[in-house]
Amino acid sequence: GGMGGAPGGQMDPNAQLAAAEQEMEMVTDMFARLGELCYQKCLLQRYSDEELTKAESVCTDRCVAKYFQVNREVSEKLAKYSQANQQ
Amino acid sequence: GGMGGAPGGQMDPNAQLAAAEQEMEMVTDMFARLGELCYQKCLLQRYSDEELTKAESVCTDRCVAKYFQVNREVSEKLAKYSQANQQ
Amino acid sequence: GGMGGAPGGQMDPNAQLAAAEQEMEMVTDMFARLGELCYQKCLLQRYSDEELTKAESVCTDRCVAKYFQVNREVSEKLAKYSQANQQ
Amino acid sequence: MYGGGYGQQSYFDQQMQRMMEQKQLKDFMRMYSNLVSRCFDDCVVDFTSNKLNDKELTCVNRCTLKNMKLNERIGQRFAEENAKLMEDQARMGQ
Amino acid sequence: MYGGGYGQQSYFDQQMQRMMEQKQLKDFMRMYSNLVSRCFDDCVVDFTSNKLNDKELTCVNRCTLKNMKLNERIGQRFAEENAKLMEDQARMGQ
Amino acid sequence: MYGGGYGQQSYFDQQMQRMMEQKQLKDFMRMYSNLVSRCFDDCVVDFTSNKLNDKELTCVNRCTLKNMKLNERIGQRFAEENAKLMEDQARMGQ
Repeated sequence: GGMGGAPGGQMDPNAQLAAAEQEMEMVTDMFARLGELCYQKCLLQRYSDEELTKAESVCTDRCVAKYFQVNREVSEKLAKYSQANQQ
Repeated sequence: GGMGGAPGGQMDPNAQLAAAEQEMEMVTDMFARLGELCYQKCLLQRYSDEELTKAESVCTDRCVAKYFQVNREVSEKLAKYSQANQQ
Repeated sequence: GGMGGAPGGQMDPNAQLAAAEQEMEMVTDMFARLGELCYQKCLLQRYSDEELTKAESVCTDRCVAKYFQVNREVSEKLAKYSQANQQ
Repeated sequence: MYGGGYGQQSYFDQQMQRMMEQKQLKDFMRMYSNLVSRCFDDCVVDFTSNKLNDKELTCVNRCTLKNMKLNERIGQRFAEENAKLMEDQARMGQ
Repeated sequence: MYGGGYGQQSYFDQQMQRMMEQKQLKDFMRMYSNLVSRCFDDCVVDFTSNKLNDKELTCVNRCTLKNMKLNERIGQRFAEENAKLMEDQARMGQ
Repeated sequence: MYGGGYGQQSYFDQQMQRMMEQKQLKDFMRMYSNLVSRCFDDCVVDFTSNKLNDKELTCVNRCTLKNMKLNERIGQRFAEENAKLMEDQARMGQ
């Protein structure tokens, strides 16, 4: 489940462990990229203050929501593209 | 062989495996960097279309060719530099 | 010790090995980031010459010194912040 | 469990837990290194001295706190969105 | 190998294959994450709403396809150049 | 070796040494890849040909040497600052 989506099923424990590791790796990698992107899109890198402004907070929420939408769009488009190219 | 160039020879299987992994890691890392560089150098990040233009395609071919040339130049220069500094 | 600062103590050898690896990873990661930052802050990316100019050398020394100071500031601020948020 | 005993972890669970702990440590270190690089990059602009000046110090401190708050906010939203995603996938029987 | 028979893989080959599979999965994931980040960065510019608007959606779709084609083209050229490089190295007896 | 004795490495030391060697190789490769990317990015600007021109070649050579010197200088300062840091930590009994 989640963003990674490694398939489950009857695997030996070592492969299961490797798959779980892979999936966690994927999620934390996405999280790190998201952090960088929303920092660039939403933070005024001036630091006149130590608090997030209201505008920055709202921007951050939308940034995360839109990132997940982009993730879904890319994933669907990629699946179609791969299918088309295998036939 | 290839871009990595880990030395072969009589190694125990585990070391051989580690060397093969290292070499593959090197090649895919180079590939990822190349992808980023040619995207920045050749793609007009506007997406008025889903096709690579003729100009973008040609630029990409040259980008890859030149990257390999830079790779060779740096590698030779570095070898000379290391030799000079060891004497 | 050093920049990483993984705690020592009575650990089994495998955990000790993993901790040592983690710490080295931290130090080399910091070193790589420092290299990128001081390159951006101090090098005129023009290459009219193959030598570091006097100005670039001095800038580099200060860049490293200031990076370590930032490291210490962030580390202290983060410790206080975590403490405050746990109470 | 017969002969097995309560609270005993299987080899799999032990490995899983060990992996999770190493992952958390690694993630924390990545977050920390990012923070140092970001605040250095955003705040340090004067290379006429080898000591941080007052303006840079203030900037670094605000940068640390503000980015920690940013990370936390992103973390909360990320967890929410990820939970929604897993729900959707479960509903579609995937 | 005595009694060993056809199609049996040595321990080394098994490990090698396992490594290759994990590598491929990892490479695919990296490519995928790069694609998402790139298309987000290039296409999402409006933060007055929490839904992608039509312009952004179109951009993301084109971005995905165009960058897949770019990756494939780079992959082909990379393979060709790498083959040439290995030939050269073999010729020089290295 | 008879009686156990001098010069024998424990399993731990062996593993430690192996790890250090792999780390050094990995670090060298990272440095090398960074150098190639940096000099490509800074020097290659003409895509009307598939061969490096003289200006680009000169630039790449200078870039390689200059960045090697930069890396070495950073390495020296880094080692000094890291030593100071460890001293401070030792003095504070941490």
